[in-house]
Amino acid sequence: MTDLLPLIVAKYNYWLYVILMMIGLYAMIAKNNLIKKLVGMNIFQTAIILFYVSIGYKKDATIPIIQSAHGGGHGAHEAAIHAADYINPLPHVLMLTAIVVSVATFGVAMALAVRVYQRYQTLEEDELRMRLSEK
Amino acid sequence: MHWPIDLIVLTFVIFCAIAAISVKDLLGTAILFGAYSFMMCLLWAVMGAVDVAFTEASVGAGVSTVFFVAAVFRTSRRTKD
Amino acid sequence: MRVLAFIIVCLTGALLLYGTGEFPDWGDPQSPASVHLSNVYIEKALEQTQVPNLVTAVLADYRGFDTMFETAVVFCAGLACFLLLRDFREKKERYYRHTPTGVILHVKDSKKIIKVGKEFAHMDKNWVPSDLIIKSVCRILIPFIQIYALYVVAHGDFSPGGGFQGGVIFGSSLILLAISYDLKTLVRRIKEKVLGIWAAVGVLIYVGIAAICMPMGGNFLDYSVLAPLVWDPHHVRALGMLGVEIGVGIAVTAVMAIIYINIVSEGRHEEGL
Amino acid sequence: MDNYPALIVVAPLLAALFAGIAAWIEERLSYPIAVIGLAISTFSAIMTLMTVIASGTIHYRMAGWAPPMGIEYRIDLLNAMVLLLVSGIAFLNLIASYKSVEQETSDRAGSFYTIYLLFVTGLLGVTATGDLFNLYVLIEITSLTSYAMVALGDKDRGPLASLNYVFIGVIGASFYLLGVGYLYLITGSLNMMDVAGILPALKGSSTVLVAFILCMIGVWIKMALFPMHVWLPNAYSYSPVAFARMVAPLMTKVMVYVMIRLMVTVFGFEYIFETLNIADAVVWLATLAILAGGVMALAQKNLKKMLTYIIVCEIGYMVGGAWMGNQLGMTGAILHILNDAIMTFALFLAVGNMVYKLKKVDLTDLKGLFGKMPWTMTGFVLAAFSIIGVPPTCGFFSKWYLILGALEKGAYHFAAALIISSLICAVLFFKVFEICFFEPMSEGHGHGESHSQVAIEEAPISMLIITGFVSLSLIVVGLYSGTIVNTIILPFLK
Repeated sequence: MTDLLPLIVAKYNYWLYVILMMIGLYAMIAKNNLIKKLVGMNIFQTAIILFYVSIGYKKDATIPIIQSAHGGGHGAHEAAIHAADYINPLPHVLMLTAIVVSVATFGVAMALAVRVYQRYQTLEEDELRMRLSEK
Repeated sequence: MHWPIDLIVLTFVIFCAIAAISVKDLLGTAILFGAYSFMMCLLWAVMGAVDVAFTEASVGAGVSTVFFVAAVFRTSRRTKD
Repeated sequence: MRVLAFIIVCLTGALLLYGTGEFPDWGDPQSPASVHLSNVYIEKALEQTQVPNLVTAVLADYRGFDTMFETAVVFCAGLACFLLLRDFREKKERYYRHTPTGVILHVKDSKKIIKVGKEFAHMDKNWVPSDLIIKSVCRILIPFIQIYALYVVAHGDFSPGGGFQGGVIFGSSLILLAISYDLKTLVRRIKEKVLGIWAAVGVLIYVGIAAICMPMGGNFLDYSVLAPLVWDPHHVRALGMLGVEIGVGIAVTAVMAIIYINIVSEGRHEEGL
Repeated sequence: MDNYPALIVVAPLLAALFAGIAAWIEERLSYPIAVIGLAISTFSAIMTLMTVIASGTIHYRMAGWAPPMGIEYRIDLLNAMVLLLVSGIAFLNLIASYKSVEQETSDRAGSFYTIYLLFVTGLLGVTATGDLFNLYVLIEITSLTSYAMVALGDKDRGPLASLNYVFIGVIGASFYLLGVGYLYLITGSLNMMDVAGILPALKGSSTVLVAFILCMIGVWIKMALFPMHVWLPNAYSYSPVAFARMVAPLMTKVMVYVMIRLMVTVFGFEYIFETLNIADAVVWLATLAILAGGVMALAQKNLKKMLTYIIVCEIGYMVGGAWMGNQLGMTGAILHILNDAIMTFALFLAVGNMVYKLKKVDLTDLKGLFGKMPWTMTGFVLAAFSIIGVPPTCGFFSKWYLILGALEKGAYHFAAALIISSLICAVLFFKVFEICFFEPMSEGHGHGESHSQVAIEEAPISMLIITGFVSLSLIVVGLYSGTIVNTIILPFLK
């Protein structure tokens, strides 16, 4: 038990991100309803974001905002900044971009879903397939 | 010592994700999805990614859910799976 | 399909888990990701950019080029929603409400248009009496939400937040207006044309600030050459970032409103949630 | 002016924004703005290519930060060539498409040009960038624009095809992003050259292996390699003609470029072909793609759909060539990026002219087309010869290199597939020629006289000039392919 706990703590995030991704991917492939697929898509994307944020985490470090300079004086940053005190900001930046991209895709996909519904009056894939083969 | 919070919230996130894709009412899915996003946001705040958490709170739990509800309003609530 | 999906998912999961085997531990300060680049950012960013929020510094300066395209993605999404859904045809059926009596008129002929004024008012098909409490609470809340959004944009250099978050919050205040009153209130106050132009102008502010650097003698996005143009040359990079964030905020606000209005009204801009 | 590398990408972006504003104020202004933007971009691409040939790789630092910290444009010979290809084709297509945009999307022409320019910006950025994450953002721009366009073209079936495209596109992009995440985790860097410098020390790491597989799967989905190709035929045949003419030649080629860039610059040949043993499997996959693409093309009744399956087939050529693991195969693959882009463009230009006049291009609609549109059909025949691989046209030379590469490696199945697919293409195109040439419009009088009697109804002159220009360039590029190989491809591979 004493050996197991550190291992779980060390890798738990990475394992769970894999599980979340699997849930999202499964929903995207297997679900019948297009909106459900979109939910799956979003879960898939957030799982990736979770992965990146987990990379950035550092033990015993604080959020990446330099405290001594708060208020922005000219001489405020004379105090030395230790890299070990702050969490890695780069993955956060990347993920801000990824979140924006995912919401943009989500919006467009929703608009498409509305269009599909206008045309076929359904969002279930099997019913859509039936409508398509009717013609 | 953040890891206990991290573990608990992560487990909740998984529950929310599974619930969101298995509920048979799309409006319910919308709400569960919002809850999922909010849990994620909490998790990232715990991990120190404040900017990402802020964005997720406003985007994932906020605007995305609104788009979702709007789309459900214009399509249908019912679903077979 | 489900079996196939299950197999694909399991294969992907196995592949990803296999990859995690040699990961450094979670939160390990000595992992390559936390050592190679990030230390340079953490130690140098404040000195080089005068911005204490490292995320903003990296977002809008070191990797500002990414953020520019991220804004372009948002603009693109707004445009895509507009192109996909916007329907300029007038609706055939209309509903009017006679204000003094509360009688509802259903006009099926599109040519007969009743003048909307003191006597008659437009009405949605699935109309519900508006709730006084919700209306008044939202009316009080919306200005504060908007001020908060402006604060988030302006204070992005020092605290979490920035153009994108601020823009989303401002956009949601507009959406809240549409939800608590009705869509027509929003559309009447902010014309579609204004939203469309704002979305482009917001991105243009970003690209413009970045492009001005080229004739000034620097590389693209190199704010430091803008020093002669600003009042505080010492903080030129921080000011450049602020300008850029304002652009992002404007673009995002407009795009969020465009997407919402188009989805909820199926592109007719008449009635919706 | 050292800013040409940035201008290539920024000029279309700025033009897109101005066109977007103009769309609301004075819609007629959008088109000239778009033309100016792409003209600047093409000019900068030519200048960049000349500089690179004269003085070697250009490093352009965005925001002035040194590479691993900031984003860097690293333009070498391969980049510069593909950049010129992309901006040139986009520019020519824009000139050719004024009339067809007016016909198809007249009420939203301004927004159409905006989306068009954003798409070009995305492709150019993907090609120019030297940063792994920046690549992802730009891939997303190209994807979002093409989702919108696919839904816009065919009002009926477009939205559903586009939604399916969204799902597959997001999976592809996310796999790529995940691969970049694994790379970042193990190396701590995002710059391609920096990562390439760190990777050799981590040769046996399972994380690097997974990163490589994820990136490759992502890129393969985006380029529609055979089992992942399902989105492409619908997506391309439903989008508006003016857009399809650009997306069909460019999107997949740029993704092939990304694959080659990842293989050559980031992971390195040594890692891929010596540490990993998957090259044979990938060559087999490419062989399958070629055969499957050919067979599916044979089954199509619509000209546009048929051509999209030929694209699937061509992707097999390039992937196979790149994974051959020798210089000849790689040369063939890179040369084929150039050639295939030009010949697909020529084909789609001709098809665009037909659509402009005929509205539908099922094979049965093409009867007697030689008489009706002689110039368009001449261009079509030239392009078809090039796809089949008839000697003076450029298609022949890249196939030649690909077959030589396959023989050197001993991948006889790939060489056989190349030859079989050439035969299939020959059969396909001669079937089309037969319909166009020998079958008269209505009640004809045999083949000889019919085309002198049918009134000539050609597409507008602007479209014809571009068609003629591109078709002629097929032969010119073919004749100069030795020069291209010697000045661009071989120095790049060294």
